[in-house]
Amino acid sequence: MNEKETYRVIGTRPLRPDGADKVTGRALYGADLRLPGMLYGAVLRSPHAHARILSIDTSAAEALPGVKAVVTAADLPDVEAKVASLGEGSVNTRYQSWNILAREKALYYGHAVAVVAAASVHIAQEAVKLIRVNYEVLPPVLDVLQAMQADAPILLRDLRTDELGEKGSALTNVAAHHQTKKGDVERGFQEAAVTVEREFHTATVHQGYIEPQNATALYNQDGRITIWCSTQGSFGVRDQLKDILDVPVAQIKVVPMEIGGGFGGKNNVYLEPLAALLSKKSGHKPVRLTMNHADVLSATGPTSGSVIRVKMGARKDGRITAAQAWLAYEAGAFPGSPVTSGMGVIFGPYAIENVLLDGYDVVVNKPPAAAYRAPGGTNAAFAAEVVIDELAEKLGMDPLDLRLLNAAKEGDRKADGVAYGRIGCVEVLEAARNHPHYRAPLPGKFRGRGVAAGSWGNYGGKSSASASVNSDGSVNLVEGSVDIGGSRASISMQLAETLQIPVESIRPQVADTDTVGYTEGTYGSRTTFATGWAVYELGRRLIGLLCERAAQLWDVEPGQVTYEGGVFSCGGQRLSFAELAGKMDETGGAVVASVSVQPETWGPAFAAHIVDVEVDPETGKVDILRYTAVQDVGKAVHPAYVEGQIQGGVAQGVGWGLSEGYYYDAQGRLANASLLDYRMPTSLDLPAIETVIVEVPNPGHPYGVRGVGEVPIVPPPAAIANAIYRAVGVRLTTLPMSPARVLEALGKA
Amino acid sequence: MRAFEYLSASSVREAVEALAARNGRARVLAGGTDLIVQLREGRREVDLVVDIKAIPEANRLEFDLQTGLLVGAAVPCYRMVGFLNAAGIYPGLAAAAGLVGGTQIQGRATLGGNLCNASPAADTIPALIVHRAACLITGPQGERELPAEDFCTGPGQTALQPGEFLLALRLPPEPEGFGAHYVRFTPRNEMDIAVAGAGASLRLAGSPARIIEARVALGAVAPTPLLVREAGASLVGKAPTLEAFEEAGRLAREAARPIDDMRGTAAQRRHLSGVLVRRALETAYQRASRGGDA
Amino acid sequence: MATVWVPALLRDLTGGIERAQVAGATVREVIDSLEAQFPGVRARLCEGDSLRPGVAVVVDGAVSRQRLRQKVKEDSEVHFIPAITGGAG
Amino acid sequence: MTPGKVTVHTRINGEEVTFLCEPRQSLLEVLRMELGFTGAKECCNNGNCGACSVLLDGVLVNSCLVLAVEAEGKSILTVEGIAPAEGLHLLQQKFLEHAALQCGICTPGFIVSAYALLQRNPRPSEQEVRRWMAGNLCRCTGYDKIIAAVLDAAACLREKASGEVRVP
Repeated sequence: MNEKETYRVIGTRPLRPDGADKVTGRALYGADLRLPGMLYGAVLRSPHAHARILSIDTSAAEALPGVKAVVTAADLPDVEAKVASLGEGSVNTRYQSWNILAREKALYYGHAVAVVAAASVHIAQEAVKLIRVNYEVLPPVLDVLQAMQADAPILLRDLRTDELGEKGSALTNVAAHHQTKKGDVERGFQEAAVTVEREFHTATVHQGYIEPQNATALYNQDGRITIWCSTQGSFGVRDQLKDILDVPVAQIKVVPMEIGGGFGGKNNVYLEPLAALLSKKSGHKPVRLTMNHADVLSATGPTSGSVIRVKMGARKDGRITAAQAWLAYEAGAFPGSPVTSGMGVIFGPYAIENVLLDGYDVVVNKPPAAAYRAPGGTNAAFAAEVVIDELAEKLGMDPLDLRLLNAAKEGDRKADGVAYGRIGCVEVLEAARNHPHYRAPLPGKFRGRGVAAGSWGNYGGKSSASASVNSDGSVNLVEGSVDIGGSRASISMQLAETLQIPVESIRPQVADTDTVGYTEGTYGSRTTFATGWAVYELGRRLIGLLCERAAQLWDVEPGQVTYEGGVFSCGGQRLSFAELAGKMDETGGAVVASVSVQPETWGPAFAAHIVDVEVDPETGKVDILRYTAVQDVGKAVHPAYVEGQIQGGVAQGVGWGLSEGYYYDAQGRLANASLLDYRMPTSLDLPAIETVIVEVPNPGHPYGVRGVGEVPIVPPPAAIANAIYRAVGVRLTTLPMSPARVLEALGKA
Repeated sequence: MRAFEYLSASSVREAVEALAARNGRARVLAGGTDLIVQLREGRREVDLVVDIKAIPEANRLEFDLQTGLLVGAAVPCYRMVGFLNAAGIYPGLAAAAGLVGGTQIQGRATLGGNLCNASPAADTIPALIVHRAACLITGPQGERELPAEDFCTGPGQTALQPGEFLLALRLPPEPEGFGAHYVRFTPRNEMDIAVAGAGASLRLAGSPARIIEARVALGAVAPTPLLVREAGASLVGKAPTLEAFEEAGRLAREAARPIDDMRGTAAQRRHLSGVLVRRALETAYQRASRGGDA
Repeated sequence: MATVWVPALLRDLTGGIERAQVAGATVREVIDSLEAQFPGVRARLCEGDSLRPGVAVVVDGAVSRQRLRQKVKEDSEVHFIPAITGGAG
Repeated sequence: MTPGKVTVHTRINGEEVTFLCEPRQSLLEVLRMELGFTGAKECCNNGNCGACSVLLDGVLVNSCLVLAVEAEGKSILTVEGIAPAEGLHLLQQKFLEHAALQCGICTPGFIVSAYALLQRNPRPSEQEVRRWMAGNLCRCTGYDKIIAAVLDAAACLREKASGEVRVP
């Protein structure tokens, strides 16, 4: 489709339309909202990782002056009955309901048990302390390998292993076994001159958005529910509420406030149903619930810790003959880890004839895994890319040359057999190999350079948008995609490009669920791709309508009017976009359009990262000296925000690689549930992050867009591990590669 | 947060009386960077918070060549660090105090608060110990002084008696040939709590130089900051060599009683104790051989 | 006839066959044809009258949102792969 | 026992403001919930993220770690007070030009923090900016563009102040 080679707006760097509000503090995030008569809530959370709830006594809390309502699982609709009538497809709703408030069992430290609404947040917090819960404490299961053992304590009373529709007979913590098989790995390994086999462990990590979850609800007397919240997808919130509260969709309106980061962690609801129930129970008062970071870390997110075994073999010439992986991912308390995504990523950048992947989705006593930027991909790439580095070493090959030799190209088949379309894997690896960073000398002791590649499939999904033309030629755009990282800009730019008008003429607005058509959340690197596509269609429709208006004015057929360079013309008649907009009154009134799209032709993204590290062999500390991230983005709509996405992904990947990780004590209590001890990188922990944008347009998008946000988090831990090896000669196979682990690997402690 | 009363005391007497009257249910507020968090998280419950920032004696920040340094308990870190750096004095203490939190925390946190919070990992306490700092305590029975190494009695526990509070810290002048330093290890470069920390001071005399006095203190490897007397003693009489520093480090490693927790492992902390003591001594030695910290 | 790539976990039903040529103008018809050749396949891929929630169908490289109603051409390639997930819920 | 509310007199962004609060209320809570200054963000609420940064008598602090009663007689500058009467402050402008924000929740804290830095040190090095800002967490940007925006703003402010010519 990419008939346009040069763009007027796409590829430029305009100021974001919501910028002034955000730098002056005026932008309204969920916790900034104040409604008349608003009550404040507090949540009682389980101090135990695994415990049966024998009784809950809320009477003392209810008696505290200022307390307006107390809600427990008994106030949630009985989804059990619904599940029975609908079959297994609704199983997620049941688990989600159980996650909102613990019902029979508390399944992780921090699992919500009861919630209070009161006149002030301080009273609500005092009331929570007055709730008496009688627990029967059970042994926790915190380790994925332990959870898989036959004699492990069982978390869920009905879980049997699913193997593509076939259910196991025994109760288990292994929710599912997935398998992908291509060719014959045994034969492949026989052909190999060199094989490498290693086991990797990765910690549970959190998305780490700075704004905690918050939700305000008004359950009106007429049964209408309005929710103001911090979410990546307002329609997703509506869908979840409909199921959990068992109310009709038409009764729910979700207003997405500005969102202070999500990274996948703000798709699932946690507080929204509680705020709604409290509002109903407190006499239809608006109720606000907010988390602090202890709650965020112990009861939202995280993404799966994992154990991954990888074996790869290659011929002397570097051709990889076989690759095998065994992946076990923690799902948290309920099934649903991103293990299948990990299986998609693990050998994604390579064309390999013989592949065997086994993936296991395993429940443990931790919060249920939520999506996190390329979910499951970082774990998988850490394992595979370290093994490839070792293969390169054993073969005596440059690690990027080895990757290039095996790089996937259009037509190559992934492990699941599906063939790649036009992809930029080779272009990315070549750009990395040719980058000055890769060639630069790295003098000094205990320093090393590592590289790693990564892939991510991206996504499309449903997007809607509507627009109305103003008489001055500006255009009001209403979209349903929550703006987390500047998507108002990238969406407006695509509409401006299509309409051939300045981007400043577009007035974007993110609308609530009553105002715009169904739009999936801002996740999966889909927004610039799919909502961008929606506004491309929207722009074409507006142009069509305006051609009709011009035809009216000029008394010609609409088909005779052309639109070029921002000017409508026919014969000698010419009107600019703004001029024609000024004549709407005489030609039939307002010009408005709405579209909805559901594109399926998203394009995968590839990245290659180069990192220089210095290791202090006495303390085990790893410092990042220089970082370069190369990535195919299809087409960079707003290059500054593309760079920002890449830099942000790298920063999270560095944290995952070096310092982040859940630390549970033996009883299963999360000991580092604060931003002090859950160590995300500060400005002093990161160097400048150089980005190299490669543009291999996605033929499946009108402007060649792929998706940017996810793949940059995939390579960093592997690249750092490979750099550490070059620096001090030890292979780190456990994340995070904390100073203690580096010291241990060096035999120092 | 549970409700409490607030008093901004304007005199030592007013503070002492208010604290004594609440019989252990009152707590001093200086910078608040620990206390407010503890109150909010319900880890500490009080009926009264006594703010000492308006007490003139708690705000003193004075240096005298004869009597040394006096730092009021309410002096925020940024102010003290700026004062020390501008005057070029007590660089070892400045190094430690400058590590307490990021810029925002530096604007509020105090030396006195760091001491009274009695965290085993507090950065300033090992530095105070190796500087032979004295804690000036005031209370219903009047004033008393206590060596910094005796102030903390357990995690969050101090030698303060009911009604008493820490008014100021006094550091003796840095004698000729004296140098001190504090180093810590944290995985992040800022905004982190010491996995292990080490303070060291030594005094050189003679030619060729010999160590005539030395102190070594550890943080985050025991229930309280630890003065490792044997490590200091091992240095006295020796030439300031790497071997001597490493031997002191080895003794410190043996004295450490670390645990595994979310911030680090026991093995790592034990190992770091030795490394950090050596590093602290190396810098202390450089300072000493330049003719003292001043 | 469309080419179906048999998922690894269903190859016990196909006697190890990895690819099957089957007739059908939609994914639903393709599954019917597969069922005729390899009884038991439908019960593994479908739940009631729809594809299992955890299964994605890829036709000619694109993950289909029409699922069972997706049109299939004579020379189409059909894959049943695990649905990509980000996390629970 | 519920202690009564206390009257507190302050100057906020140059205006005299008197408010009533409970001793247990933080300055952040009062600014946001009682006085409508929601530019200071409540995120970690225990001093570890910097999103609630304000200047208290010119000193950069986390307002979540200040009791509102402590503000008696003090002057407070919040992000709402940074911009001049017309237009944006150069720091704010540079944050936009450099795309130094994504979700924007940490941005007010960073702007206040950077403002305090440039008042003290108009010519900070990259490392000095990184160190000063280490108490402000950002999860979106990797800090790269934030640091660039602050350095650029510093250079422009110097240029404006002295007619100094920028050396690239």
